[in-house]
Amino acid sequence: MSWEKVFFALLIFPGLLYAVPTAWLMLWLERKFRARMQGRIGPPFYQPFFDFVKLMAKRRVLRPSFDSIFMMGLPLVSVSAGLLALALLPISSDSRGFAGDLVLLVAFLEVPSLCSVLAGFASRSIFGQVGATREAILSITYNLPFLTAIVALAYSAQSLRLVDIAASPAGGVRALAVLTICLCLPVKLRINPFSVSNAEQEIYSGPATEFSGPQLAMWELAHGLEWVALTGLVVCLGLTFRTGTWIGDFAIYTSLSLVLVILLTILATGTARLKIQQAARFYWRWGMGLSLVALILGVFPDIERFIR
Amino acid sequence: MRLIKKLVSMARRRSPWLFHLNTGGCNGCDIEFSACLAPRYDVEQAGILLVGSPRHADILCVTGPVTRGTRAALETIYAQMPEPKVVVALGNCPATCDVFAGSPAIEGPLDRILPVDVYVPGCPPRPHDLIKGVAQAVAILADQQPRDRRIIEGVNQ
Amino acid sequence: MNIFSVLLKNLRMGPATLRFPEEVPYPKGFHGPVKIHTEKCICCGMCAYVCVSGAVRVAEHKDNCEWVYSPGLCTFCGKCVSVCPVEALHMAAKSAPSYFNTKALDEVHLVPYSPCPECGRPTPPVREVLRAKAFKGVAPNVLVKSLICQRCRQKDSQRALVSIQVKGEPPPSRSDK
Amino acid sequence: MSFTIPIGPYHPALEEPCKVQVICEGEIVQDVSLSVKYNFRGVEWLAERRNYHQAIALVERVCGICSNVHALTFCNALEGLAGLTVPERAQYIRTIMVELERLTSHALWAGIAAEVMGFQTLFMTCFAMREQLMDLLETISGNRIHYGMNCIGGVTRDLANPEAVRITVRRVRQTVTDQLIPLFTEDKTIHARCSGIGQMTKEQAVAWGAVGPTARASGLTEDIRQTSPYAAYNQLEFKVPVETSGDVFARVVVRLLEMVESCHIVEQALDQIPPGPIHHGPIFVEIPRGEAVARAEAPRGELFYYVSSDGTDIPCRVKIRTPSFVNLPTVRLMMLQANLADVPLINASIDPCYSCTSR
Repeated sequence: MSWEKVFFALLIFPGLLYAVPTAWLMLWLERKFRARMQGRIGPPFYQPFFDFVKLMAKRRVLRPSFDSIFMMGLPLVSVSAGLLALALLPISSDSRGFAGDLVLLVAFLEVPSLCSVLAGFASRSIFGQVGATREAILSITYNLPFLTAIVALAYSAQSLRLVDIAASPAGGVRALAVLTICLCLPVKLRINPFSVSNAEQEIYSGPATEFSGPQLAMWELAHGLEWVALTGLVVCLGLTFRTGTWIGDFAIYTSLSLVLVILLTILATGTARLKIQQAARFYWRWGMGLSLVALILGVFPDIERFIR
Repeated sequence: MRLIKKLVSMARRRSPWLFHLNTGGCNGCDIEFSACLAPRYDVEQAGILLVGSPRHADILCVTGPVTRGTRAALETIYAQMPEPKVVVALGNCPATCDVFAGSPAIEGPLDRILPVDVYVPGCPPRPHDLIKGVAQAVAILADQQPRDRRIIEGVNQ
Repeated sequence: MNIFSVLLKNLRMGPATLRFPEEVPYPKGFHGPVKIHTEKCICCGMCAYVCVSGAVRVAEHKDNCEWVYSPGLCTFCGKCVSVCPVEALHMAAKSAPSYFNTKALDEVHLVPYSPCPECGRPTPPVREVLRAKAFKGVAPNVLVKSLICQRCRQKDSQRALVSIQVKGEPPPSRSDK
Repeated sequence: MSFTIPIGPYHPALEEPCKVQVICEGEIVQDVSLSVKYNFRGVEWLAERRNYHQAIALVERVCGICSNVHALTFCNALEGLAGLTVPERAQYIRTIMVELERLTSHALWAGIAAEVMGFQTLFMTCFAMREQLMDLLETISGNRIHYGMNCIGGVTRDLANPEAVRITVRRVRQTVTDQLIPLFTEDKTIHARCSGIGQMTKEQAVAWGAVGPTARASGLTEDIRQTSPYAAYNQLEFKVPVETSGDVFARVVVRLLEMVESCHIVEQALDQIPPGPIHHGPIFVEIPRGEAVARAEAPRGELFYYVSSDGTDIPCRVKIRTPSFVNLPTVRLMMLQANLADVPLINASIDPCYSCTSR
């Protein structure tokens, strides 16, 4: 990968210049569609952008200096991790990637939730701490099926490159693995029924409770970027074909991500929040079950052939 | 620079986040306040969001006369809100204590404790009056008018 | 009914929201701020007596009566309107506007006193409605007396008492037609 | 790791200030302490310094959700003291108002409970339905909350348009039976959150003195409307819904069924309402020396008023016992060994009204 390509991927597409407006668009779409399904009008489309600007323009409340390093630093780390993860996605057919970029991507995708845990503890508020604890427990529960699914994918494609996985033939393994990743999306995005770590009625906004102004704006942005990155990941891994042209890939990728946002919103609007034990049970039972089947099929491809 | 200022003012006008505080009222205003979230009024159409933490809020909506038990919490919460912030007194209780005036358990009215920017009269005000009051508070938030000038102007209508 | 069918129904029906600044119409008989017809008021102070929060205050002066109302104190219960004997009060069909200064909405109305037909001193007005109500079936020669001031009325009663003692005549009573 | 989590005095799940101090071991609640001092405004103290007419408007402002039943019970006590007979029509209007208020209160509660469970859509559905009732109440009384309908010896406003009431009530009943009841009872995530949470047996309910829907969800059949009827309840027929499982889900079911029953009562009352005066006569009534007590079934349970008079126009003593006051201690019982995530839900399940409790 040449330097120009890296910069292009980081700063223009699918990095900063593309991802930030898309993040706002997705945040808006989620709110708007939820409002419509509840019989309301909902916010205008520029809402997340103006929320961001307003929060950036807020004056800061003074806090101890050690805390403020953490509280400013963590959201920024979270935002950059989201951007880096996006830059690795094999959206177009001419993207190359490098050996082992799958591992890096998984690591980057985990950074926002890690930051969130750290932020919760750094904020020294009891609600932040409870939120952080819940986030940590949840991350254990969903990461097992998530990682198993990734391993199954990598094994069946015999490669740790995202491009190879995306180009591998469609089959039972891939479908099951992508389905497992889809199952992990609501909890990774902290939406209903798994919005346990930011349950407003129980612990305010969880880890973000003590954040205000620009720091909160960064959290919101990081959250939006998570939406873009995770839906993008599912689309990239699930899509078995590429159009060949840059424009076509871009259009398919964006529209499918938005469809995924709408599907997730429907799920979030139609459910109540579960408790952490129930969420954990769900992931251990269904998530693990699905991903283990995928892994077994991936390791022993003969079984799949036999079933057919 | 002027462009940024304009943008910020626009953003403040379009995304006011409210923190709601009942300082010991009878609940009436609070119910009407939550009715504003309901489909019929839907304050989200104006970008208004009800937040759970005072650190996220721009506008402090106070209902109820300030009782002895709530005064300390009220002051803490006001201090936790980042500038710029405005205070809206919803209903007659925070403005004048209404029926509870003269009770030894009341510390209010609110303007004895915090600077109040907008008063919304009513017992309780109708949801649309609440929203109108918040809209006026938003205008103050966006323009950052000096407080004493507003007092001279008196009624806005 | 499944929750998803509710969601679908909401999507199909469209939002039930009123767009700003559209408002829910005020119903007939809405309890808005209290308004006074000073030409009907008889300065009886009933409204101030039943007002729980002191939003309505009545102060008597030498030649007029001051009726003060502050919407900021009002509970909009409508008690003052329902006890007013001459229907001088009514409630506006629109709520009060929001304000920036606590004294901004206070209303002060002066009810002028009319001169007493006998001595000319300012006296609280007596309206036709009240005369029709309170002095129903009273002889016309007594009805005239309903307009006179308190002091003249006292004098009148004293005179009547004296006349009973001196002449043995019965005083004019209500049952006379 | 054991830590103390203060829920309140200001919390997104609470409309009002209240402090639930939860001592947790991990996510499991070990101990709970409640503090309700925040709303104390001294209403009883103020009522002893206001005349009877002012006191009616004052006691309405004890609580914004069940204001009408406060005024009604206070008037009932005063009428008992003065020996007044309230005209039939006024009694029926009072009954209709109280039942409509119960409907709005339960709709509000259902919405808040859904919101506490994180089910925003259901909150919106409940509040959309509630708006119809609020409109109706506004056309009847002129106010959306604090109706100011009751006065000593009758009501202040007549029921101008009974047809509008009937139409709205029919629509509300349809929404409740077609949408709310299936949604609350059949949705899997709601079941997962409500079933088996916050258990209280019948014996415990008796021992802790629970009243209203909280007690009826545990199998008690106590309802003041049936055991000692006031207003026009003795001429109306209605069932009292009772559940036996005693968990949060049972309380949900009891309240939803009560809403249907309330619609039924209003429709009956509209059928039977006689013509006639709405007030017994003179506005100003002399309240003789003596004491009186009145009870009523508020949306949350038994409401109790004690009024003592010395013959002047100012009450000597007004004592109010509100349903939430007796229901709140049961919260501790139900919360022990519960999950932290269940704490707001259990708290909401008794429909606590702190402004009633601490006044």
